[in-house]
Amino acid sequence: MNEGQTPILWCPGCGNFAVLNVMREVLTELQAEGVPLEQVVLAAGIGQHAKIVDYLKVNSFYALHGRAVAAAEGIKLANPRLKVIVFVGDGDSYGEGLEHLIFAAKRNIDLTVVVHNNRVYALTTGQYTPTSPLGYKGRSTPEGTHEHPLNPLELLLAAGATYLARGYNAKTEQLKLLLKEAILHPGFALIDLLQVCVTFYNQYDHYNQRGYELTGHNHADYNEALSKIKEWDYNSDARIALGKFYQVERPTFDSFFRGDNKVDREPVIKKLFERMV
Amino acid sequence: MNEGQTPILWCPGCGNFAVLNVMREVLTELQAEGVPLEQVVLAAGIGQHAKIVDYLKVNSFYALHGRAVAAAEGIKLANPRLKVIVFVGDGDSYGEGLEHLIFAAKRNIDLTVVVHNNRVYALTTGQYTPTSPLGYKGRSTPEGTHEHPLNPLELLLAAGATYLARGYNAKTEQLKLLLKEAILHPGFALIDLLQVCVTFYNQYDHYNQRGYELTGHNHADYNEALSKIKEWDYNSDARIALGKFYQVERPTFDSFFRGDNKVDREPVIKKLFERMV
Amino acid sequence: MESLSVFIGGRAGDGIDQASLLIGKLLNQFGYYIYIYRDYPSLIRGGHTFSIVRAAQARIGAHRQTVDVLLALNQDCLDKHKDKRHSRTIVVYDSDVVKSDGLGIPLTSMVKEAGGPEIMRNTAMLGALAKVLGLPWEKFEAIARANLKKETELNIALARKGYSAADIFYKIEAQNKPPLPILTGNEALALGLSAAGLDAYVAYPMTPSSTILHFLAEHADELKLKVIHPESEIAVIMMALGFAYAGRRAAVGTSGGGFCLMTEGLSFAGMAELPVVIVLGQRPGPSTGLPTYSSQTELLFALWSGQGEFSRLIVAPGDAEEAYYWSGVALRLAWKYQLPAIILTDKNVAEGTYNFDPKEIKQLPEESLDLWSGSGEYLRYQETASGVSPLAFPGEPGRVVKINSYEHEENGTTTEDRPLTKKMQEKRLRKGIALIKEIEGLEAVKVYGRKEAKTAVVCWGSGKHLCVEATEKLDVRVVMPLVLSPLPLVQLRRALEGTHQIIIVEDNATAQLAQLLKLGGIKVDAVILTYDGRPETVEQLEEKIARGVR
Amino acid sequence: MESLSVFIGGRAGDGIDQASLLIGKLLNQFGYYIYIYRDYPSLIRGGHTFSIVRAAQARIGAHRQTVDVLLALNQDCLDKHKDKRHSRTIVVYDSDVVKSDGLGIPLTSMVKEAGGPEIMRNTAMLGALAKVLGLPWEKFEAIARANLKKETELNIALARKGYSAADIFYKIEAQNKPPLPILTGNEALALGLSAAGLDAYVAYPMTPSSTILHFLAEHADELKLKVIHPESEIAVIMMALGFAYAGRRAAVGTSGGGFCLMTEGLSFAGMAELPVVIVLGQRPGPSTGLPTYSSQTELLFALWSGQGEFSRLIVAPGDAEEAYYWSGVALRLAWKYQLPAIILTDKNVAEGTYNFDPKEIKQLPEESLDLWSGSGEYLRYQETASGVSPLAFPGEPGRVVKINSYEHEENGTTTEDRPLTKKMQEKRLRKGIALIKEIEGLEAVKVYGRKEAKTAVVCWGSGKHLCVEATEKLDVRVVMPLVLSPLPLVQLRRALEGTHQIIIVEDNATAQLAQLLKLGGIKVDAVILTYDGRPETVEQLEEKIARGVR
Ligand SMILES: Cc1ncc(C[n+]2csc(CCOP(=O)(O)OP(=O)(O)O)c2C)c(N)n1
Ligand SMILES: Cc1ncc(C[n+]2csc(CCOP(=O)(O)OP(=O)(O)O)c2C)c(N)n1
Ligand code: SF4
Ligand code: SF4
Ligand SMILES: [Mg+2]
Ligand SMILES: [Mg+2]
Repeated sequence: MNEGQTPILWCPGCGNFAVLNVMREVLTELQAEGVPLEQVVLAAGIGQHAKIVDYLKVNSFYALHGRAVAAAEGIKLANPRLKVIVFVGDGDSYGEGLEHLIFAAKRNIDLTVVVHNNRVYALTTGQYTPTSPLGYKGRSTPEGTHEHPLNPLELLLAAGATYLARGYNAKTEQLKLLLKEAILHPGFALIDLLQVCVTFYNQYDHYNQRGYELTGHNHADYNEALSKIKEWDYNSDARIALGKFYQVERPTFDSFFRGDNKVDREPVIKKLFERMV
Repeated sequence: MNEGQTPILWCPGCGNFAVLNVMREVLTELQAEGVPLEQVVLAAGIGQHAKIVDYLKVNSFYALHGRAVAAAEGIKLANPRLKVIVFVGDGDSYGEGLEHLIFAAKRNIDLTVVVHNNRVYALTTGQYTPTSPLGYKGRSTPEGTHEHPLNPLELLLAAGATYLARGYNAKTEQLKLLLKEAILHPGFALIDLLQVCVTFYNQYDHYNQRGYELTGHNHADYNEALSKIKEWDYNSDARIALGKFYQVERPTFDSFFRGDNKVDREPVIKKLFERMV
Repeated sequence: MESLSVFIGGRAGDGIDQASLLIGKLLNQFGYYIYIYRDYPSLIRGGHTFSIVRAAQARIGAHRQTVDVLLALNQDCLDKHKDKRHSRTIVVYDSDVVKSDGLGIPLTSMVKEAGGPEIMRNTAMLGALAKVLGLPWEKFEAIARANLKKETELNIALARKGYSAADIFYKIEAQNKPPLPILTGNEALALGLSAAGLDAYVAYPMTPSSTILHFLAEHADELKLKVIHPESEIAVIMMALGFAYAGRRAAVGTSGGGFCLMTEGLSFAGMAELPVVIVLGQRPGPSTGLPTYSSQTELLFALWSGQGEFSRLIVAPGDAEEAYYWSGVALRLAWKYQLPAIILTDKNVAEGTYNFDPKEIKQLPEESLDLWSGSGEYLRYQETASGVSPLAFPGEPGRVVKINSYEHEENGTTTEDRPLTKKMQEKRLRKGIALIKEIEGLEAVKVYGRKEAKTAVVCWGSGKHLCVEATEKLDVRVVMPLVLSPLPLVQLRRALEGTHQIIIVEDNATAQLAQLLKLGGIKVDAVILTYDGRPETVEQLEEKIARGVR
Repeated sequence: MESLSVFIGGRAGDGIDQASLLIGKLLNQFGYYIYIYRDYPSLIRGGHTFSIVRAAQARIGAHRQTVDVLLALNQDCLDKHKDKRHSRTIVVYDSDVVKSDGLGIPLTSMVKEAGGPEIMRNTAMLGALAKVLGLPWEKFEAIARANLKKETELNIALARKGYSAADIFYKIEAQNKPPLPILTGNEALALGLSAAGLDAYVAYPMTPSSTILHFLAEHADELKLKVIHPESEIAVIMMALGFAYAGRRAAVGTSGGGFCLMTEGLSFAGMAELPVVIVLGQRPGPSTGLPTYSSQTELLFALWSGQGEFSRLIVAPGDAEEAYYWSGVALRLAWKYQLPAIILTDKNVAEGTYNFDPKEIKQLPEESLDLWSGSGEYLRYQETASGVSPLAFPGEPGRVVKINSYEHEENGTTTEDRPLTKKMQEKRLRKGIALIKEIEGLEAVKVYGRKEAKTAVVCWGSGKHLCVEATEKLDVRVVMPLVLSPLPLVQLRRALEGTHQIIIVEDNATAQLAQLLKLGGIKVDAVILTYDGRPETVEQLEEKIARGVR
């Protein structure tokens, strides 16, 4: 699935490499399990995260900063047989394009959104994002921010997402399972992926210390999901749960738009004209 | 405070009349209590709700559809002494401009946002909005929507709002109290105001039957607030709590930007130039 | 009768809109061409609103200074429209609430007696109109029944009362022409897109384009269309581009403010070569402006919006018939050349109501997508002589379809290479050259009036009918470009051949079409501009043009 | 030496940027004018990046075909830049990783031995350069110490090693001029805004304007500025307009994609008459395009963006000095005329580094707000002869300040009235007329080269220095408009008086300035266009112009 020729342009040590590798495996496995690769479409925002689509020889839609989710919705509605996986950044989709994310969750449209949450605008050299901690010093906030981070999972739970998980690029086995599960989930699935940016916000030590695998958790229970999601608010020094927080099934928005437009329009339009006389 | 000359252009029976009247009283009382009227700024989106600023002879910023909150933030940051009250619509600010609302809440900037939630795009003739119930038949969804409504209060609680309440235009005494409280709250305050649109979505009977006043509620408790907020999801036939759900204090964003820019720039710039040699 | 104008006015919420359509349908039965102008404020109830329904033997799309019948549901109709009366104008009014000369009928009491809602005043008024126009009751009743689907009996009874209370003033004679479908510019546009193969319509409501959304949503099932109303115009354009990528034809519709929000997506469409049709309905700005009135202020904005340089198609129909045909052309060519197409309407065309004969509509250009052959590696941005790369869509084996908002290689992966950047930029612009040729092969410029006249009046959009009628008595030809980008200069020059004077007429303050012609090397001698949101009357414009002609 | 060019290249992350600035500062000490061009890809580490530092006795802002010293931290510097070497170019390279002729120094091992991080290779390289240029060690050390604030001793030690390992090839002589501040176009722009009275800078990062945000955030405290980075460009422009309403001067900065999202706010500013300064940094598009390269593709977009018609000021500086002055002018005039001003930069100006003498900067136009007198009812949109209404801000007693995106009465309340619509539209456009007069009173068009020549090369933005230098040997004058809207036609015509030929040079594919001149009635004879993101060299352009001159 690798283009081969395309040089990979991430910093050495960047968490995105792991994401790319895991994604390759996931696609290979899905293919083996009967998801034809040609029915997979990768969409991406703009940022370091987005480069992943250049490195995978799979259908792709390299969109705009913040707008990949809306485009992905169009793709899915156009052809509901496609599996649409969206790689976005935290600046990209928790910031610039947050609204699209919330509405995609509200609609429960069948998409998989993978947020490379490195908690910085990496490609534009390390400014704070909606998930940077209070006081984060980036180039637009050299004295530290005055804003608490958002908890994106809490927000998306409130918005109506039907699958929510948190992954970590250093836990590749778990990440693989989560990705597969999210892709196969019929509805809006989002993985908040702690993807470490070694250059601007190296949190490896912190995540390694605080991260723990979520076990024995009833992910069908809204309240339990919420309480686990709220355990860490992207600011405090709390434990960081990794795994699936929530999964339920609800009718998907795209399921109401199945079926392709195969009607001879001419007689229909003729009839409409007649009614207008 | 009324322009007098300006004819009021709402339908007879519209809930907005009550909002206008209550707002007049609130401003009069606030003035009596020492909030100088000239330090009040009203901002508004575009929609039926927004016309209120034409009918009040108070400083006003009649903005764009969906964008009043962001403008209001600018006004507040520019001059933190101003009391900025923002009148927005549900299409306007839970739809087009939802992102600004969430970020304003995240920042806990000291604004009062009054959402005239009539659950339709009234000015553009009654299409569904983010809070219209599932199956709502408007002119863009004649067969009924396929989307669950958002619960805006749940979303804003997750986003970090420090004051959240629900009002109803038919309960004017309560509304007055809530408005005053919200305006005096130091931080981001939002009132989801059930404002009935008699023309496109007349819910008077429903709200009169289901609405009840929130009493004995611990509004400082996040979980209690959440559970009351979730009681009605803008879709089900549940009881509809009216009153204050949540109020806490946190540092406001604008408090970090107090003080006006009174420095002689010339010597500073000269020094900077020298450092650049 | 040669032609007839009926004015009906009241407050918003009085049902003026429906009533005027019914009047149109009535006159339509007699084989006239119909044009209805609607004037309404940006509110739901109250204020003052009116329509002028005109019937004529020739195609029309403008209104004249005076009307023959003035139906007044409130006093404003008389106070604000004194200048619309000629010496024989019949005023029919609700004598319960209006003071006037003419034919007073106590509509309010009639309706109250019958136990109907106030809005039914207009049915009673229509009954009166039928009598005024000398229609036999049976004829009127048939049409009214076909169109008043709710509370039909009560409505008919009230119309009958109105009919009985009125007198005959005119005598309508049937023309030798069957009745035609009667529809707004927006409805025609929606049908034209549908006929050309639209798969999806995505929009956020905004006057004057909302009724496309309403109309297509209403008929989505019959037409097998996907109609989607998302959270914002940004989502709208991005969804539409997602549709295009997946091989499904999408259109979107908005007005200036929403279009602003789409410009980033528009530029993306240019780079990614994703076809999309954008209906841009013009209304007076800047900003929110006058939402329910008309302007022609977005021509240059439409032309240069979006960062970077890329080709686009801009068409501007002048009535419903042209809206039908040219929206089809826009969709077809957007796909053929894989670029964005903008249908520039103005409120007068978008919400004006016209009738036309569907059989007379020109054939659309052939559906002629350059589809990928299926052999070799698929290159979404393959270099070709025309700049158009063979199309393929994701979902089928044997191809990987990659589109990209960054500069890219032929296969769609990102590049920053210097020569490739140049090559790709030239590839994209080359499509514009091919598009010009295509456009010059269509009837992209129309000429009306005295084709040999030395003075040409050049106009666009809703200006067409107004100019054609205003120059009927003048030694003037009217030239109307239907395509504004790429500008069909060959046809324009041909249309202007032999003129000594060019006068531009448009609804804006900066003479945008004049500027465009100047860029095309066409010298403009004078401009006649209006920018108050309302169309001029035929007579007003006639006078201005007559004064200007050398 | 007349002039000297030093190339330094490596991978992104090798610190090329910092190193080249230090080279610039070094040469600056000798009284040269400095220009640094930075070429880097859109990534953080890896890829290939380089800078060219040029020192000359005249003002410069372009680079020539060849360099005198080529500092190679990786092999690409040699493989990709063969054409940058002349017969006496000294190549200094890290002999541990690069194969070349010239002066090889084992930088990697040096750094490893000293226990420094790899990025310190460039300090050692700088030491070597100092020797190559014949600088006394002490002189170099002083400057290095002043600029290398972290790990100074280790850095100095490594530089010393590099110094010792190299030989003297050139001899820099001090010019008779003090060293000048050295800064990027963006930094100069930021200071110019600050000097003119900026209160707030609001921005969302986007190349090539992000460094304005970074610079002003860094100095917010000293300058007493409010610097805010909100959730999106839409929020950015709306916040800035909120600031303006409250009487505080705000500017925003972005590039094409972000500007698209601001166009709705721009149009709002036009309607509401709220002043705002928008820095629009150009880079190749369409869409995401080539984020870190340069273009001049947004001129016509900037000119017509936003629905409706309203006046705007557009200035386009050609180097840091002009960025400083004209951004100040933009802010002052935006406020004086209560309209949006756009500072159109291109990546080459925005991120190019220059030195200039602050004392030589022209005086800004006087601060001359037309403030409300305080008597009577305050009318935010009062009719006046110039179109400019007296300003007042909310917060003080005795006034009610209402602004509105709808068409409005003088007091700011909504109207849909027909004559008022016309009147207000004319009022707003009248400000544009007053603005033209103001602009014609400034030096809005510059002329360089042989002022009597029959051929004029007309350029804008970063084209200025390139054209001036490329035409040094030609019988050509260079004309550069600094204001692009309203176009200073009087000055332009004067500047072009007596020419027989006009050649336009710009960084785009559709000759946008040429189109603008055409609209102004100025006939363009030829265009020289580049659109691959990189600036041409002086020699390349010289050849093209020479070929074109008649
Ligand atoms: C509308 C718009 N605004 C700004 C930018 C500039 N931009 C490109 S990438 C980026 C930040 C990316 O941050 P994030 O989404 O977190 O991705 P990361 O690089 O961290 O993976 C920005 C601001 C843009 N391309 N488009
Ligand atoms: C960018 C933009 N899109 C669309 C519109 C058209 N528009 C005006 S008001 C409105 C709906 C208003 O609905 P809501 O905010 O709920 O206000 P209400 O009229 O119900 O009070 C819309 C879509 C606009 N003015 N601007
Ligand atoms: S800057 Fe950060 S996110 Fe980007 S490639 Fe480097 S480590 Fe990864
Ligand atoms: S349409 Fe609805 S919201 Fe608007 S004025 Fe009428 S009742 Fe009120
Ligand atoms: Mg990030
Ligand atoms: Mg509403």
